[in-house]
Amino acid sequence: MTALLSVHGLTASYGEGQVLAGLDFEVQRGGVTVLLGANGAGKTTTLRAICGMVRREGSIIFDGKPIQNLSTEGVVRLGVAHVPDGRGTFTQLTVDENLQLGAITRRGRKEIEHDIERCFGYFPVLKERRSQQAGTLSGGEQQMLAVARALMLRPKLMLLDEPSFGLAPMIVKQIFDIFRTLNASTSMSMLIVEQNAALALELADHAYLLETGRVVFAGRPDDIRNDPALRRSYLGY
Amino acid sequence: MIAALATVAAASMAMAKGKYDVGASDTEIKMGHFNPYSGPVSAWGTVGKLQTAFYRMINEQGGINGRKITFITYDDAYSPPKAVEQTRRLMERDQVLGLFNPMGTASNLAIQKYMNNMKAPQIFVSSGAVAFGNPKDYPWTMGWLNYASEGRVYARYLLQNKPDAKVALFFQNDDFGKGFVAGFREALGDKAKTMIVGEASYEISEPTIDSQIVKLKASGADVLFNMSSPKFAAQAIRKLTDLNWKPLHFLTSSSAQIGSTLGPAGLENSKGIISTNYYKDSTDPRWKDDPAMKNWNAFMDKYYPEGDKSDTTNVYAYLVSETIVQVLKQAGHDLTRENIMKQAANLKQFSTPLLLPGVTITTSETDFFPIEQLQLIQFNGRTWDFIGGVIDGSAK
Amino acid sequence: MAIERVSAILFLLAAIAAPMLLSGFFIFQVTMLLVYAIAIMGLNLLTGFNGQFSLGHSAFYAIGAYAAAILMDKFGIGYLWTLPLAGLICFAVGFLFGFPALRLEGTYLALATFGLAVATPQILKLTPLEHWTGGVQGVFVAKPNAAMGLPLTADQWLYYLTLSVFILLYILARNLIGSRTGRALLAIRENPIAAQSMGINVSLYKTLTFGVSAAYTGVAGALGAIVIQFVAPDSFGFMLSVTFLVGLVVGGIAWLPGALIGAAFILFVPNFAEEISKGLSGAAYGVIMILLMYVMPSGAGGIVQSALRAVRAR
Amino acid sequence: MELLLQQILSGLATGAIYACMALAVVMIYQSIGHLNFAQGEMATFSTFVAWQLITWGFPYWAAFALTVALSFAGGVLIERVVFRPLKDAPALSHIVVFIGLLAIFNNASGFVWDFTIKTFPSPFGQGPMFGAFLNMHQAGMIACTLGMLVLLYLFFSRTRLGLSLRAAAANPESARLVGVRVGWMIALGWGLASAIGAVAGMLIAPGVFLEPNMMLGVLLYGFAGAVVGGLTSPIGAVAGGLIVGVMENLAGTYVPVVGSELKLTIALSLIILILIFKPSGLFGKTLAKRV
Repeated sequence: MTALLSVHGLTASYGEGQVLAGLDFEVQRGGVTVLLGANGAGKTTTLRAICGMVRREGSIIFDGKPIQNLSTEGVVRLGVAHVPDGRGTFTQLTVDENLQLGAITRRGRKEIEHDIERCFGYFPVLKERRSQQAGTLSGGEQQMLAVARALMLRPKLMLLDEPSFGLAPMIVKQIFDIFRTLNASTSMSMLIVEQNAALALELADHAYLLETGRVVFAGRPDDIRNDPALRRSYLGY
Repeated sequence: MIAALATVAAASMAMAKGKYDVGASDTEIKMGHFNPYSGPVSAWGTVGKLQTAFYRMINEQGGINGRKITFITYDDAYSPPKAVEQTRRLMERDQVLGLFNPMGTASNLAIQKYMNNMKAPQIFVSSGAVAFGNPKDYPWTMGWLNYASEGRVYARYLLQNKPDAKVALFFQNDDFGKGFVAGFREALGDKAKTMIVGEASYEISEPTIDSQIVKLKASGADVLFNMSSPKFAAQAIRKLTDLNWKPLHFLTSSSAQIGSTLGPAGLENSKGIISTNYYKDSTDPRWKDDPAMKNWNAFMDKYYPEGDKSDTTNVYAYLVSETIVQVLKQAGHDLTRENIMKQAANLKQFSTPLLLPGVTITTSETDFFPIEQLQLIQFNGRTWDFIGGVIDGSAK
Repeated sequence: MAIERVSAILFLLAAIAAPMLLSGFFIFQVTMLLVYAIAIMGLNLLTGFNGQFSLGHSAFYAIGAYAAAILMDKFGIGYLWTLPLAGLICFAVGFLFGFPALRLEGTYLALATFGLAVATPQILKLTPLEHWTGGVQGVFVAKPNAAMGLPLTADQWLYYLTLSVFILLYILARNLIGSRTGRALLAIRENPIAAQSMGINVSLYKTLTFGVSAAYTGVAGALGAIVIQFVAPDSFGFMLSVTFLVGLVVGGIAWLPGALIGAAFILFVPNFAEEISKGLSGAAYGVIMILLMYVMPSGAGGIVQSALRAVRAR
Repeated sequence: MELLLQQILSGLATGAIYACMALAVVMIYQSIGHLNFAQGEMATFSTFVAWQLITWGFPYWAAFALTVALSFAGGVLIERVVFRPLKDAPALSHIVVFIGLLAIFNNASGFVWDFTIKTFPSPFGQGPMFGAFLNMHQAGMIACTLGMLVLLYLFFSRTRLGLSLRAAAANPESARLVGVRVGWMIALGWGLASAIGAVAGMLIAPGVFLEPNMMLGVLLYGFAGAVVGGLTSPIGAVAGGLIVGVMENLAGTYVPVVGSELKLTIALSLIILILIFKPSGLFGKTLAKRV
């Protein structure tokens, strides 16, 4: 396996305060990488830095191309879909329009229609609500919509920021099942930031632990499960 | 070179017997002026620009009694506080002799006390408010014309020719409109109550005045007295046509121009409109071959080519400048502020070819409105016809 | 801190000495500058510190000016007394206007205040009120001479009077902002919901700010009427509000001394633009405004504050 | 009764003028979240351009199309050149720039084309119709406004570009995350607003005559109309414009004593009253937000 995304010496800052202090990590082609860490460790900022949503420095190579100087739109157009925290739903637009927007950079009306149907296959509830304003959906439905919208890009890499946040366990399970299906059935890679480490590690093939903007541990999920100290602090048993 | 200097020195020595106040000398007369060059009524800025050109011409022709005119004009943006500032700048920093033809009712009201305290002329104020013709309280302020006089002319015409008229008043809601209304009512006297059946005003910020005309038509009037600026006058004329309402239509002189009002409104629609005037309408074909008009056109081409010849404001401004020059000529070598005022109040049937035949300019110690003679005119679809002779609009 | 104190003292010395060195015309100009500065300071309290947008301050300025003129003209009240009275009247009007304003935000508030600005000259012209307002002709105001036999010209006296009022109002504003109330105002600007949850009575503070802001601008209007000696409805159109807003932004949002810089801008730059070209003075003024925003997008206040920060950081 | 009908119809005609401008206001508000004070002067300038083209001998519709195209390009250019460098400046600074633009365009129109009023041709003719209630131009203008509304509706609801514009307006950050070039969408919004403004100007001018301050008043009413309608909805803008036009006429005709002098004031008070009860306008989207 080769790296789809490799990041070296990534720094990022908001205003005066530096949040990332030189990160190195990779996401393999077809792989699932998870970033773990406490609140404020810089996980969300890492995702935002990849997408050019914060001022960043360092090297970010995606699919063989350096993207550290691209605008957000430019990064997205290369095939990076980002499901941000807060889901980024266009609340005033309908579910259907949200999905259409997901494919706004693509051509081919037929294929897009086909992909929308495919998303409805994953999330049947969205089909029922397709002409409803997205702001009227429940939290879980909005998360499904956010994932579906990201899929509409047919991304090579999906960035997922806390996909389980604030959702009922049933729905979390449903969404993670779909991630697993997607990962297995397509070659799409994922970079997941997740509080629910146990859940994320079940899906991941690589894990990184962040502390105050640095990588403090890198390895396979089993390495964490087998390290008693790490297990206690991140998995809670 | 030295010889030339000597000649100049000799010339100025010869004139050294002159009497002067601040702003005048053997070689120069400094005149102050303001009008809006910026802001929503910057259309009036052409007055200052034309006058600047006019005095350049006078200076090229040798000045007045051997003295060059320095004409300093500022922008007051039609705002009284700015007018006060500019007036003080002119009086205290530029040290002008006085203010000549400063523009705007409110702006001039704001400086009236100051100018009278300074005992400096504020003459031929570009406004029609009655406040500027009050020599008893404000001997240093002189108006130009009086909206009320014109209002009186129409009222007297009605009393004579259509005493049972039902009149609708349409006016701009400011000193301009209300000045006409006041004169009109005053001349109608007791009959005002019964004759005036409808009133509607507008603000200059309104885009259209259709609603007002509709309302006035519903009042059942058979006479419309239209006291609006050219744009709204043109709108009103057109709305009358749309509504098929054909009252006897009086239109104030300030809007009664073929080029800037009647043309845009439609010459056919404007047929029958009665107005007054005192100077020649540069857009009236009647004056196409008139020597005074040709002269004015030549001036515009040579000295003010960027000016708009279809804007009769430029005729007005020329006329006022001519009158100012007459005052300065009359003052001779006594260029004190007092004498300027005295001469301004001593115009005896002064006439220039741009005035309508028979109209003259007269002032006296008690009459501070130079323009009070008006000619009633009626539009025939192509040009203005005179109705009767020149009449006097002053209060009786 | 030291820099601020030194500049305040220097300003005071210069301000006190100014009339001795300057001609009457220039004193008049500086007096008008202080008048506009007070008005801008009022707008700053509302817009800069409390985040409520207003296009209606020409109305409060007008009400203050007319209050002073009518009180002097019809009631024979001394001009000094008209200042606090004008302030009180405007406070009441502003406070009352603040209630409906509470329900509106951003652009909607702008429209409501804008309506106030457009309506005020029309109401002042209203025929039934002509006895008081003088209708379209306006009201004259007598120019006061120096009080207590001070050896000052009328211009100098008005200047010192305006300067004193400015300093007094400046100190009041400064203390207000430094107090708990001031912190509450800022908290409301930043996040009204959070402020509410911190126990701040948002409605009360917002309406009070509206009142205080209107009072400042009203006092400026009254002083303006006394200095100009004349009030007329069309002096107080919507464009005056826009002018204050330009002054506020140029001076710097939420920075009190900026009011002086903003006032200087709206007073002097149009004259400067006129000297560039009579025919294109409006365009020249517009270009200067835009260029200034490139150079200092947060106004003079932004530059001074970052300079101060840089000095302190050393 | 006839007076009432007349005033309502004439209010609708005037309201159509406001509605045209309100549409342009909504366009720009959608893309930048501000009211553009210079909008009216830009529209006036565009209309002068059209007038100039017609005077040079262009056929009406050619001048019309060329003006719309030029205005669109001009709007995009203003965004790219004037506002792009200021994109991080505080909102109030933008307002100063709007005011600067207002002064520049107003002055430029007067400087180039003078102040005397000019007639602007109407493609619909000037004669009266429906008895004397409306003239042909007014009827045509109302029809055109509604037509423009339909076109805008179709553009926003049926095209991908329209969808991108709405997305960029509603949530710029998320729009970037789906690959919408938000910066260009803003420029496009400026272009559209200025093109609609140009159409509005060319529709308005035949009725009110063309002069540099033609839009000064119209823009104020356009703002009012747009705000009544809710600022985000084109349908609201048109409805708002018509409501303001009719309300103002009725106030001027039927409110005793002060009605005629205060018709705008009364109309504005009613608007503020509406806003107090419906703070986001009549057609503004009020959304039940769920977290």
